[in-house]
Amino acid sequence: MSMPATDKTASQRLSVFGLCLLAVCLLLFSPLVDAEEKSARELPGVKVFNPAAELWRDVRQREAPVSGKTQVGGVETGVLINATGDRWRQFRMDELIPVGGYVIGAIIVLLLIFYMVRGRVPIEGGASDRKLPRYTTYERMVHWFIASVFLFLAITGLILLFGRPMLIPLFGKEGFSIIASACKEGHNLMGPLFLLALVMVFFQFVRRNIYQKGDLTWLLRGGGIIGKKHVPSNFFNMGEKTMFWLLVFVGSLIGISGLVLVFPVLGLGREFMALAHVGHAIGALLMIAVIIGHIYIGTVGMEGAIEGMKTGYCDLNWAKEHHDLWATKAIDQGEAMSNEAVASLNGEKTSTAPPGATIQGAGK
Amino acid sequence: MSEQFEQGVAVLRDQIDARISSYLSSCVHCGICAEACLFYTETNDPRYTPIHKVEPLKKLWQVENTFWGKLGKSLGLIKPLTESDFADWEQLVYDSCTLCGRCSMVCPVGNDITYMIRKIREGFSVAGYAPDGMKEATKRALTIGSPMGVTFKTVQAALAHVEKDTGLKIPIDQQNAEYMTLFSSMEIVNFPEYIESIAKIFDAAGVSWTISSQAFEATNSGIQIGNKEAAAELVGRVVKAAESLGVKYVVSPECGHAYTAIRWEGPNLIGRPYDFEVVHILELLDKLKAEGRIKLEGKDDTPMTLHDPCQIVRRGGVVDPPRNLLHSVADHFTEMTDHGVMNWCCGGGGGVSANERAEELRIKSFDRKKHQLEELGVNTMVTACANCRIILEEGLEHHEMDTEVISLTELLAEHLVSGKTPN
Amino acid sequence: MARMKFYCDPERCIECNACVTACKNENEVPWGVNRRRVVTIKDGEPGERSLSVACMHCSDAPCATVCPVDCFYTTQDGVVLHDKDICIGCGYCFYACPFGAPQFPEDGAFATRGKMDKCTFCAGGPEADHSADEHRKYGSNRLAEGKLPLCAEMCSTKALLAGDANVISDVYRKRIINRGAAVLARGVSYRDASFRAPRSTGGKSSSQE
Amino acid sequence: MIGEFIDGPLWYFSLTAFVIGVVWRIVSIVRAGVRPDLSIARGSAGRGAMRAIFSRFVPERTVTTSSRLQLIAGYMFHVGLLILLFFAQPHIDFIAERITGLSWPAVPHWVFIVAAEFSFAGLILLWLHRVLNPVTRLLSDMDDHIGSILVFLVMLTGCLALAQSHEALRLIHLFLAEVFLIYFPFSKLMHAFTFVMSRGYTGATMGRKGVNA
Repeated sequence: MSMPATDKTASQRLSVFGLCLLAVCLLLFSPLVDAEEKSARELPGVKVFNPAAELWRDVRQREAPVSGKTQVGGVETGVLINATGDRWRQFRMDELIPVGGYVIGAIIVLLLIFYMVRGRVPIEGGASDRKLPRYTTYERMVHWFIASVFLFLAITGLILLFGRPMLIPLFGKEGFSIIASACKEGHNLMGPLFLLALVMVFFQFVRRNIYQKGDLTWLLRGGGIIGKKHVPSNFFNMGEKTMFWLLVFVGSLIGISGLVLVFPVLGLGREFMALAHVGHAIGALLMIAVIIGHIYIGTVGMEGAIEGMKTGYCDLNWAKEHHDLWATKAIDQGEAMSNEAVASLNGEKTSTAPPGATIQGAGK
Repeated sequence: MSEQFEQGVAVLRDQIDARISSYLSSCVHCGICAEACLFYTETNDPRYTPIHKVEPLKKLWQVENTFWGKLGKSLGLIKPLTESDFADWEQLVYDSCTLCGRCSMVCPVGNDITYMIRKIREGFSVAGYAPDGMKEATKRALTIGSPMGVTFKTVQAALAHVEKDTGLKIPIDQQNAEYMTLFSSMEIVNFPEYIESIAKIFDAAGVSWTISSQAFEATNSGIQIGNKEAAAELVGRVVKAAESLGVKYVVSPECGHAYTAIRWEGPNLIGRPYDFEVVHILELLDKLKAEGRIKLEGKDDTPMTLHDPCQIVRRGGVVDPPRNLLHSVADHFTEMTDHGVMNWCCGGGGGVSANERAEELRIKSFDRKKHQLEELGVNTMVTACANCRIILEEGLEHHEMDTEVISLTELLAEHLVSGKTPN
Repeated sequence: MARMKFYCDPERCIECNACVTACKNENEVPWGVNRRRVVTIKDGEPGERSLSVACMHCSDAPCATVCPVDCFYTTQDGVVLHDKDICIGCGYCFYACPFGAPQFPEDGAFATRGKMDKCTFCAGGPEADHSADEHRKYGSNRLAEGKLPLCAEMCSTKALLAGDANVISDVYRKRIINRGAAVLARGVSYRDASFRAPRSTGGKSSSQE
Repeated sequence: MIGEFIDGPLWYFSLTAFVIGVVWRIVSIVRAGVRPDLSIARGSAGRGAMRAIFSRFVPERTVTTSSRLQLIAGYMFHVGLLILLFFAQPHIDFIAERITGLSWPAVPHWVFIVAAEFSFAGLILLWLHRVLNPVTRLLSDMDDHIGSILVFLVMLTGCLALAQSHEALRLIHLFLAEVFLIYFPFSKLMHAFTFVMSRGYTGATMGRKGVNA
């Protein structure tokens, strides 16, 4: 009983209003709105209340969804109205898909422009004849593990997100359904591997990614973009560290929310699932944008950047220019190796020189 | 040269039996054997991966026995085995493998990689791709009778010394003795104490033994270089001598490769079983001790460890006797982390010690043993192989370590309860 | 064209669950799927009411909007149907639907939900009417036979109405007017009898038509 | 049309090719022969062979530290693959329907999924190890990569078809499985059978010598 019966006119007005609402709620956008209103007007002053409309209206307008009892088992079967569903629909259709598309597009365009303006960042001193060991086999394995899993998840995820507007026109509904089904199964299956890879990455790289003194300078000078001068940095620079922590935190968010989404069996409510989806989507788009930048630098953006991840060794001049604090220390510790020694350790040597000849520089 | 190469390839082809076919079919290139090989672990050079060393054999097998190989060859996509393959692999096959067999123990599909390297050497040696040091050693063994050029005259001189020192008569060419004892040149030249010890122990135990003037040398360079004919010739001499003397047993000396050669490969090389049995000196000593024929007294309280010679333990199967014997004379005997059939090689087996070219690599690979010793912190290492002993001493000297290497047989002789001898 | 709707009158629903059973039986839905359910509000308290809920066949269905593979369609009768051959079982329609209509045959780990299943207004699916495939996937197609959904037809108190929106709203409107007249005659406000706890009228509620 | 070909003739062809190929390979290995060992045995060759066949499933202690990741990944992959291959409901149904007519209990769906997770992680890590570790990079040839990638694709398409709702996805999986079967006898994938022989041969030799290999 929400209406106080003391005020007659108010109560009357409300009763008419109630009828109107009844009409709206009763049959969504149905043509009998007019008829209903008319019938209400034909009987002025009579308190004709529609119990069903009252019920639905209460369910809708109360803050918490009214739930009752039902014989039917399952998640939230007693809930009459899923209040968050519509908000989630709006987010997905009006915000996530268009904005997400723009963000990814914008990143690519920005990088293109940046590349056209700045070009490939060269090793200024040119490639030297010595190298520094940068990543162990295990470190590179972990990196490429998370990279391959991430790429797979990103591609399948983007297909599921943008497939309806972008791929259905190409493949038709049936064709896209095949793609989407495959993507969904693959995405769900590979998802947990991302978490595994994330744990491996975290433990392998966390020590070198703790922020240090020089990192603020790096940030202030835009990582060397401003003023075109290299900024001193350690094994990882401020940007890489930030990416690492983004990966750790946002990646965990994506991973855990993803687990929520793939375990409907846990009986979590729709509100929580929708929230998980929101977190999953925003986090994933953010990470995809960041990783596009990461891939840009690794491939076309900078000379010598990918070498370390590919071969395990990086050029000495590259190290001096981009990670000078680390490079100086490493050189002091005598880690620098001739290109031949590196080639030998990487099994690239094919000459008939005595096998023992190159072992001097072999580090552990 | 080219004809010789063809012969080498033909010999190599002959080596491919069911075992090798099975091994090459099974290898999934996992690389786990690399971590078992001291030449890899000490240099990190991937070419020292054991299975990589048999690449020429694999290539031959692939081209001639597999579908893709045959197809690739007929299409000209795969080049057949060439002489440059032999040239490129010669050092890998000879310098960086001691035939220690450790890789064969870890292979997940159970490949006996050592067996394959042993077999690939057959082809290489025929084709003429073998280190000069080993070639010469084999030549000396065939012509003079010992890889180190030791003649029976030298032996006699050494024996005379021993007789003088011990006051014992050393039986030579004694018909129908029970045991015929062999030595390695290394022992005759560098460690005559070994002969002395044997004489004392055999005397104390009352063993009827003899040394043959026709065949005193136990080592077999033919096997190390991979020359079947030479190996058969060398084994044949021993067999002939033993059978003409009518001995029941031939005693293999401490030397490891000698043991595998005479005990396991010998009958197959000459193509018939022996009329006698081959025992390793440690087996014999263990047996004598168990029978109570030799008595030992006193125990050393210096901490000791045992270096297992690969060919005696891992490839020879004499695993427990050295331990039983050492325990009976040492109070503080501790094992190294990897011991027994998983021991690390000294670095000089399989003919590597006869190969001057490999010296640098061999010294480098000694780091493994050094590390093992440092980890254990024991300064006395007992072993039962003259070759190991020399190599270990060289390595220790190189690193200026004050670790003592002693022979197990000699150690036992020191603790012998001397019944008859006044010494 | 007609615009098919359900309407459930909580004043009449006696929570007998016959509609649920009828639906299950008629459509041979898989275990665990309930296309229709009866929800009772304020069970055992004053103002107890029950509602039978299924897909509302919305005119602008949220499920159809969010579906990543666009498997929903609306028939000429205004029935919202979906194509199970296209559905990938992602569960998004379930998040979006206000009424909890979409159902999934399994709820196993790794989102192996299976294809979504929901009330079809007994109108089958995209397959040919009365084909074996249609029956296997979507259950019966009564609409093609000129019949209404069995749940509504079975309803003993005629609480659950199904059919053209114009027709059922007429039926319903008449009921309300009749109830209004009864109220006038008895002087008891129907509002007071609604499921909300009476505030001013104290305990004199829960009268019946 | 092409689907019928994949589902029918090609399947039977690939199965025949697989069986004949494997038998032929094994026979040709055995036919190469082993020379009899004339030395006096210290231990039993047979027991040594049996021992090696099983004992090599448990790695030596020294390997467990030096190649730990490979071991873990290797076990994850192989055990996972075995479960996927022989204990997945669709596979058992398929085998029962097409080959033996026999069926056996399948693992529950969640076990299948967990096995798939392990298997994928193991295979990806092993392949990455293959291309990134200097040793395996040096050793690996095309065959190794083709084998790994084929297995990966068969597994992946199988898992993409997990929903069991689209015939096209099943056919892609089946097609790759058929390619895999045909490729199998010509390749390193044979190690799935020959490892028993290799271990047996080595174990027998070592067993004669009285060494536990």
